[in-house]
Amino acid sequence: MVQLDKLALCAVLAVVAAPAMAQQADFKPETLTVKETIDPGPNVLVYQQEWKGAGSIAVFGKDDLAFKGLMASGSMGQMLVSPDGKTAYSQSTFMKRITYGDIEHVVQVYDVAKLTPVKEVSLPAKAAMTLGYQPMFQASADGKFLYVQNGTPAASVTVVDVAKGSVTAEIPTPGCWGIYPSAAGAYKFSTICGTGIFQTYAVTADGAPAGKTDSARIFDVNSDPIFISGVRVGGDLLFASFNGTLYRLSDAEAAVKTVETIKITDGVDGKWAPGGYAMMGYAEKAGVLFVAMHPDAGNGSHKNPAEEIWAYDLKAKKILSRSAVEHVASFAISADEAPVLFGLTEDPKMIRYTSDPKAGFALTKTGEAKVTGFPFVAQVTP
Amino acid sequence: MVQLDKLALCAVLAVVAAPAMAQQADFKPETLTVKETIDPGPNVLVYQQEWKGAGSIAVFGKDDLAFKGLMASGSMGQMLVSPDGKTAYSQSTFMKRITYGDIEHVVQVYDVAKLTPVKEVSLPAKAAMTLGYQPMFQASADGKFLYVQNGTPAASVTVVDVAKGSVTAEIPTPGCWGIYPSAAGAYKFSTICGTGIFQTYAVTADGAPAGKTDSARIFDVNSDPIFISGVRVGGDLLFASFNGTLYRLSDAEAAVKTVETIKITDGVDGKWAPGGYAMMGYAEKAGVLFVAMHPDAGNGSHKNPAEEIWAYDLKAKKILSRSAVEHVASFAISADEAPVLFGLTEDPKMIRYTSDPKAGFALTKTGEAKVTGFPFVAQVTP
Amino acid sequence: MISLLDALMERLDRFAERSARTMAKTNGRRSFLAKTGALVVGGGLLPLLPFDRTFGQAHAATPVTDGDAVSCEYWRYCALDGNLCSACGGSLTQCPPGSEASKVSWVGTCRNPNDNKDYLVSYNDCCGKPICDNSPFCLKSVGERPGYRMGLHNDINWCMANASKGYHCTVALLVGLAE
Amino acid sequence: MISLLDALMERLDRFAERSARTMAKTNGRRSFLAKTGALVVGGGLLPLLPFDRTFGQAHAATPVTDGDAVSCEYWRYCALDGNLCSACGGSLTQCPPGSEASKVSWVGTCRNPNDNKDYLVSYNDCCGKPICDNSPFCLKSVGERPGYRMGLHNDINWCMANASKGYHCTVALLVGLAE
Repeated sequence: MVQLDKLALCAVLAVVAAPAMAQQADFKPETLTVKETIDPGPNVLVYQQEWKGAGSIAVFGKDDLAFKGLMASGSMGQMLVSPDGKTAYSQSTFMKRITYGDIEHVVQVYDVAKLTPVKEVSLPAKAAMTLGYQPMFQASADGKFLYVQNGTPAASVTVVDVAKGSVTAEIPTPGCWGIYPSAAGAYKFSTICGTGIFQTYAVTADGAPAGKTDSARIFDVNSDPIFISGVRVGGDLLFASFNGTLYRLSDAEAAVKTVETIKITDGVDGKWAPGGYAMMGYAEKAGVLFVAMHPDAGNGSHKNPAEEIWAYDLKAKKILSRSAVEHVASFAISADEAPVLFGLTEDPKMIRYTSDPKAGFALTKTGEAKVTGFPFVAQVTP
Repeated sequence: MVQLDKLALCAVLAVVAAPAMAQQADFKPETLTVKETIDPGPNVLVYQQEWKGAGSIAVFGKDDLAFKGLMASGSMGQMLVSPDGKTAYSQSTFMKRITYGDIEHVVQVYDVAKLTPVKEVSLPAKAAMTLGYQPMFQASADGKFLYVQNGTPAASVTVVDVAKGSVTAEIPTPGCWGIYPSAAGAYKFSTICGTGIFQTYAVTADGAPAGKTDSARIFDVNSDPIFISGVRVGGDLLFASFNGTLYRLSDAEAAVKTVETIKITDGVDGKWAPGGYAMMGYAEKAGVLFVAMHPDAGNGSHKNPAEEIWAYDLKAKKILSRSAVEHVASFAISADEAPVLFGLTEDPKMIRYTSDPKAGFALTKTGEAKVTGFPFVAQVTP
Repeated sequence: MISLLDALMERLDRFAERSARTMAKTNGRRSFLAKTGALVVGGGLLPLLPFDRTFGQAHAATPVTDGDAVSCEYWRYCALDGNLCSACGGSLTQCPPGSEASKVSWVGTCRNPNDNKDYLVSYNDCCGKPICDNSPFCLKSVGERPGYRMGLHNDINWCMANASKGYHCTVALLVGLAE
Repeated sequence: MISLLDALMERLDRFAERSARTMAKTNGRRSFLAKTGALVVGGGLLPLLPFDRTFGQAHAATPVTDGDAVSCEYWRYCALDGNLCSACGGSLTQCPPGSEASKVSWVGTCRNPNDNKDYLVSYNDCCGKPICDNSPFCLKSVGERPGYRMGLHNDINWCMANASKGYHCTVALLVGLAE
């Protein structure tokens, strides 16, 4: 044991010791390296939110849930991923003493392949410190601007020019919440207001505010409140209400307009309703909407995790399938013709479900991975 | 519902709204305050270590484990509590981006009654970032100086003058580990060295280094390594070895000397040995040593949590009782004639055990509380 | 009540709009931040919102006789999303020692099963310490609404308007009868 | 070997003692800190200790054929206290992308059940990211010793000598045969 321990200490102190050891026998010491990039292939990124320390973006292989590593973020953060999956962003909070003292709100920009932060942008320390919700942190369709939801509690939106690494504007959006950037055309974003209207804020090419336009009343905030987690359906925006009404809206013009409303629970027994955080996903190729549903809905049940996920045909306006799931609170779906769905539970864990187009897109569990913190936002990348 | 929601919003916006509400009915709105001090009485303080965020010192009532609140600390920290229980200290790490970036090692001084930090001292950023061990962070007997174990990995000790809030010295202690301040007399501390000796470092009244004295060889580092978690027995220091040998040492003179060695497992079947982190506690009034023991000991078992805690009579040199416990990895005991023992498990939770002097100080579980993080250090206060 | 609310909201709006105009006139981002930061903390918004300054001085914690204040099922917690201060060294109406009471809050409407009346409950966060995960984490959302109705929203850190923004735990004060 | 070790330890000691004397001569704590900080990082200790710089360039991860590298029971992990890099985007010998390899490490002696030989295993930490609690946390302590034998100690953050000191996960490299 004496000899072993001496050897061990030598190994620790390295340089000269290593060749000496190699001489001992027909043995080649292994070399320590840092893996340069993650294995290629499509991924699922999950924001693992923490409230007293460093949150992170976890990267899993889409096909096998192989854990590829994580990117460091701060407290009470949000995540955004570029459409090509190559760049990720977090917006989070850093305090001098972690939970008190001087505060910084920071956007971090990451090279996903290298799992490395490549840029930081300091923000006005007003960012909304909420549970993970995609509408809290968005980008313009071309990725030029990032939009950060502020809440002090007065609502406003900070506009960040990513290339310049600087803030171009703080746009007051009093009484409104959530950021829904235009999918095409000029820079603008819409937001949901407490009066039941949407407001649309134009942004110049320099990132300056350029006026706002009110919509007509879109929904009744008292009788049919909507969730802020909307999805894109074609060029339109789609929201669900606590009661299961879908609001399909167009933001193509200056003001948001209602395209149609659909009640997905009509004719279904058991008081089912949508619930959770990111509770909808739209599979564009299939034309199918997935919605996280819970039974016996009532006042206060709107955050109940799903007991079923429904596949809903938006054209035919009918339920294609209802799949029992493990208490999914948020989910993300892939863009495949047979979409793959990644559900986040409050345990917390991530569950992978494949869908079968021939069986009304019914879901089958095909994997499970451990996640940490409060994971409410996920995104699938190509 | 409309009316209710309006009311609610008013309440949030306060000032003018509050009196208006009070007029509504025979109802007195409650007032929000901050409790000024914790409820009086003896406590148990637990350091809840975190490795990616804010650790904390949790305060529980000694008698009922009532949770009295916590004090904020940083990452990878240590705790120290003054003998009167009125002042607590933590030494921990803060980084600009929590897990990377500019680093600060900081001592925080807390008013326990107010659960509030009252002072900070910046340290050389060399402090040992270890699991919780009391010998990593100690104070002189009179509380004037704090001693912080450094490891870069070179070992040294930072001396802090608490009243001045400043560092007075960094004393190199190459090859040695753990800080054992003198219990009385001049300022000095001893430390355990990898050669099996102890070194004793004198410190001037100004906190400057004043020379060191080597002991003779105290233990064989290869055949009978000792744990660093020692306890005071009378004026002496007592350590246990991985094999169950007790080393009673005197640090009264310039150099540490062996007083006696005792093998507590002689004549006991089952290969029992001490194990864990803070695995000993000495009840001065009773003259009884409590030791966390696990069976089937062997190479690598020395951190196994306890399956039994033995009460050992140091004078009579015999086992008074063996109590089965729930996997206790560290514990602290009270100074009572019938000591109360607080065990920390790796679940993690804290378990309260009372001892019965009439039954050889056998332990009975009398409570349980949730703790968080990595809790390896606890202290009972008057 | 409605006119009061409108007046407050209008003042809030005007404040936010004025900030935006101020920004347009400044040269650099930093000077803008410094200026509006000072406005918000010093002169603009906060004097409208401080619960803790409104109701006055300290008093003993409300004794709880109508349920179990350290259980998520306690009636006052019908819209509480967070850790219970009542099990974290505070009480239903007291932040734990060493923490800061939030200056703003969300409000729930909960039915007291003992008198079958609906009460307005202000859920203030206590701030400036690590999240108190020694105490139970509760999630109830009766009457809760998304952030477009901020005063009814419980997914946000209500320490947002305090100097120290770390979320510690949540209290539940009765502030009105919902008749 | 012993004389090598002695020489290295002596140099370590001399370095530490010189630092202490330097300190005694400076006026303020800050100037002392700045000076010795620079010494440690720039010129004194680290060039002795860098595993990652010693052994050269990157290569593919060691394929694992002798056990399950993502299980705590894998033979190489006999003295590993931490989260497995092999289940965190790295491998047995690679830190995950975006992390830093620790410049110093502790060493265990583990028996390979396939050839019944004892190997020296260097447990390097990977640094600068949050602890990887997506991967298994393992605690084995064969041959582990307290910090008075630092090179055999596994209760300490071995990112201690790196610029970024956040502990992320641990690798297990074979660095010698223990004959």
